[in-house]
Amino acid sequence: MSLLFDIVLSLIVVALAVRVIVAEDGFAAVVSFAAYGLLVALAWVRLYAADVSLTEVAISGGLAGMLLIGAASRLRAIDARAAAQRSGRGVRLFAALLSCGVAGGLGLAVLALPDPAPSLAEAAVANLPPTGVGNPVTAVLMAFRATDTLLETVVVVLALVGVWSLAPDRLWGGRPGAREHADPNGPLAFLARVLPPIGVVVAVYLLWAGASEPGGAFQGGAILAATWLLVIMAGLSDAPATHGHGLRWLLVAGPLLFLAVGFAGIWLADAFLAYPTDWAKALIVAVEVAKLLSVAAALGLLLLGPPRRIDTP
Amino acid sequence: MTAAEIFGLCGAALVGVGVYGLVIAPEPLRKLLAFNLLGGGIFLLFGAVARRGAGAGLGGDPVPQALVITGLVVAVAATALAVALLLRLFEASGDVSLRNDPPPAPEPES
Amino acid sequence: MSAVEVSTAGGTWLVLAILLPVIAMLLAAAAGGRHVERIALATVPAGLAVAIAIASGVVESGAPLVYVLGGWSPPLGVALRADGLAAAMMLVIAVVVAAVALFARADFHVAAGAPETRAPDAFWILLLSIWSALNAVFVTGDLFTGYVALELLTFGGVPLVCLDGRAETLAAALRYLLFALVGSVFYLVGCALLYGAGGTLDMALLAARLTPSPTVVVAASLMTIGLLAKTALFPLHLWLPPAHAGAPPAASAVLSALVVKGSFFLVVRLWFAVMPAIPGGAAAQLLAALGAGAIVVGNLVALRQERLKLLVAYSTVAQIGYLFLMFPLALDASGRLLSGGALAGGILQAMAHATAKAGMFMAAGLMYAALGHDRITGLRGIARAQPLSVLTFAVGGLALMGLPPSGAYAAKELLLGAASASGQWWWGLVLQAGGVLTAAYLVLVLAHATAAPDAPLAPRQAIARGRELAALFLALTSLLLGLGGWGALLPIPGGSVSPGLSLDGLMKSLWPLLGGGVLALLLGRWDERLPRALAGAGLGALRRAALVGGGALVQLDERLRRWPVAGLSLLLLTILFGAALAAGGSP
Amino acid sequence: MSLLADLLTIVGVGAGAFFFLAGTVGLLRFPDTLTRLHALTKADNLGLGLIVLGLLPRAGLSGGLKLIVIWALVLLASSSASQLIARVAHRGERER
Repeated sequence: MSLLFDIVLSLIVVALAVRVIVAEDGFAAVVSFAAYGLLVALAWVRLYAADVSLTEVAISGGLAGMLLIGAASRLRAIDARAAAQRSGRGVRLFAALLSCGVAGGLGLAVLALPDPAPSLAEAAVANLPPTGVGNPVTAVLMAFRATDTLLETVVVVLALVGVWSLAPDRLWGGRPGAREHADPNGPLAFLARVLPPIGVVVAVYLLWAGASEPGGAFQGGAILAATWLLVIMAGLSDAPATHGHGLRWLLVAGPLLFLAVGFAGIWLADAFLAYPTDWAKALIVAVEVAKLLSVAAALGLLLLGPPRRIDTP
Repeated sequence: MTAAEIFGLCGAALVGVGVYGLVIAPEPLRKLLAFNLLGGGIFLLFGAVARRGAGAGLGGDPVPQALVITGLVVAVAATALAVALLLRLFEASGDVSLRNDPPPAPEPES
Repeated sequence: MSAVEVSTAGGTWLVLAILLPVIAMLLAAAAGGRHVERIALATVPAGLAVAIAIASGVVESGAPLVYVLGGWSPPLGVALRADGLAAAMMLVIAVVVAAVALFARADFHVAAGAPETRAPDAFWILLLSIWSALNAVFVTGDLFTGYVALELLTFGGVPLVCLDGRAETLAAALRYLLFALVGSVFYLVGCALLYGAGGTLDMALLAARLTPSPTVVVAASLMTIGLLAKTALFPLHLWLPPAHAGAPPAASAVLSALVVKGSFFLVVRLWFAVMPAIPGGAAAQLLAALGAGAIVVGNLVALRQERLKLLVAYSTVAQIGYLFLMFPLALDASGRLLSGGALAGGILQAMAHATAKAGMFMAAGLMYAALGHDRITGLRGIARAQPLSVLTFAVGGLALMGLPPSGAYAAKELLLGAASASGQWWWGLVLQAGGVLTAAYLVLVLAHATAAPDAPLAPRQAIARGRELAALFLALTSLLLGLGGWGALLPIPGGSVSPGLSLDGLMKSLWPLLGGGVLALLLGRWDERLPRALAGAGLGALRRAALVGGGALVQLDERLRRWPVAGLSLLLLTILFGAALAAGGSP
Repeated sequence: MSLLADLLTIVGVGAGAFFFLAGTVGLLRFPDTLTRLHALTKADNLGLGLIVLGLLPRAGLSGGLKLIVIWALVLLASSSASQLIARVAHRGERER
């Protein structure tokens, strides 16, 4: 019964993916993509990966979906012109054949995976106590493979530098996005007044729960970013100017604190990014809090895009 | 057939759909969507690998699951950078086609 | 389960090699304004010192430096390992970064009291991130950390392409980003499969655990092709020429000399460190065949370019091909890759190219700055106005051509030795032909640059001497690289390479210049005088025939660089590689 | 007691699923944006409410509270979103 559910879910996911590619209208493609993201999150639950499911919903379905819908609506004008450059039938057929070949090879590789499967689940659980956290995924992200996570927060900051560097010279340091003028009494403004306290509570809860249950700084950060964007979209608050020092230090605070804790580990626990046993949970939560704020700011600003206007006094 | 195999095959199919879209779709935004489908398929493969490694009271191996979380964040950062580039290119040139740069003007050569 | 790995003495340097530029980058991003340049310039000597410390540590201990991050040893944790290859690459990269930083000060300087501006802010931050990403690629012992480092490298490289904000460069950056992202996810899918097969992503543990199976074959072919796409190996080079030719000169130098080396190095790691147990004879031949294609097409199309920077970019396409000739030459009799002379030759070639090409891009940029254009037929008189820039170009070209004692000469000797030892004479032939082809564009550019100008040349702007010297320093480094011996770091049979400094050796390596000169005459772009002279000598027909051939190659290149064609090549190559790996085979 | 709880779950979830189905049919079959919205929001909110109600006996105290909060949030989001969609549709109608 549950296998049937998995099969149907998989088929719908693949069908939606095909629709993303073949839909005539670019906007329809993006909407199909958002629906696809939600269903993939369901697949993650079926794979016993609640942490991933939360991330998928918040980051891929939510933030990336929003980003792509915004881009699609702005590019609508030239959609038809681009679509006119469609490749010939022969090329498409050949591409389909090769894509099937690659997918078939991958399918073969999946079916040929060794049995019993090698796994680090036992090693991860056995090494949980010294990290002080109860969620093995958080332990992997913040202790066993903390370097990847550290570099990843740097990747996010760097992506933001890259996005900002696309601004024309004269707008450098200005505010991203257009000034929003939504109806102050409209439903969006209403939502933007009611939701932020709830969003903050949910983000903090996700972070705190992440130590022992599914959740963590990335999921919480995505929700905080979404809340912030809602307030900006409703016109209740303006996007910040990108030259602000407070903003910039906020963006790097997460990775910098992570680095500081990492280097302190060399003296306190004999290795970079090792935590002294008694302090492990406190340090991990502290780093997660800073990361939550930095990730939220960075994700929000990534969605707002490069600076587009400069304040005229 | 297990859930891991089903979603693993689903991931493989998504990779196929994604690469087809990347090669064929003429609009860059569609290519970006295809890239995200491709990425989603790959993450599902990680998920299938994780599910196969269930043990020690866990429903899945936490290491590949954590890798997916890292990968998802990197993928959204990449998408944001690409969207920003795309919109900036649209602003600067009014077109976002990725056709080849026009071949250099033929020079009279005697 | 294997024994727990522990950090070696001096392992902390590896952490610093990755994180020093990261810290600098974060501080620079936060501080902004004038501080950005200061922080970057202060990091350069520190990073150089770290690279030297690591190299001397490896030489002293005679074994790789290891650092177990967080004290969590693999398979659960991540270990950093610096062997001789990594140490040598880090050293060269640090030298190139230092020279680029000195060169870039003029372009990306923020004066006292001036407001913060976009391009300098971005450039220094991106340079630091690229340095950190490369060091991470070199020392990581973990495939997934390699993925994160690759993405860091891509996100650092893409904005460099369009730093000047023109529409053409934005389009080039977008093509680069999309293609590089495809490459990354192909690599990532391989990581998933290898974890499924081996239960770890640690390179050393995987090497011990992997056995030939369909899963490993599919993973290896996807990862290899993904990395090739990011390295821009022919025919997956669609993004490289416009991206490298359109960027500001300091950025071009970084992109061409440094960024492509990251994914190349991961190919080396994958084949030599992760899968030495997987017979890859047929696949290695295929890799080298693509390399040979790159050498021929890249060099000949370079000859047909109108602009100097595009010519240099196409020569990068060709040089990338060189890097892949080592794979079949490193095979042993049973079709397994051995780390020996061929590997040492490949790495030396990468080092030689990094230094020489950075210098050549910088020199081309200076000529552009002086002339206001970089049309090759309009270079007359530049040698008199800017002798140092032209000298840099000449030295860099000679170094790449393999003039002793250059790094490329040492590399060529090692590769030729491996070719004759394994009886693969055809790759030796390609190596020799490559020298002639490299000489061709060198002769073409120098002939134009040293010709007497029709009117005295008035440079549009004065070029600071320091910038010319930074470029010349890099070109000379490449030319003298072979003197280093390198036996302490690279697996060189017999201990060290001979610098080849005999009259006989010099004469032998000048022969390619002659062949190159003929090719340049036949295929290069000249003003009207030359074709008339050739016609007078009765060679007009030959030149016309050569031009038809050249035109066909340019057409072929233009087709291969169209998006759908490049995409189809990517998929086709993936399947071919899978088939070749499944077939196994020995040389 | 548990029989009663099971019965509540079956009836609640079943009725909820029926409303979802009805809403979806409405979305597909109704002629214009406003009527589609009408079908969707009414049916979905009620459908989700019934499903939450059906699941309450199985969720314990804190889980039950979370379920109710989720339902309330979905109500808030979907009503605001449909307001926004309706405004856009209305404006489009007038401009035509």
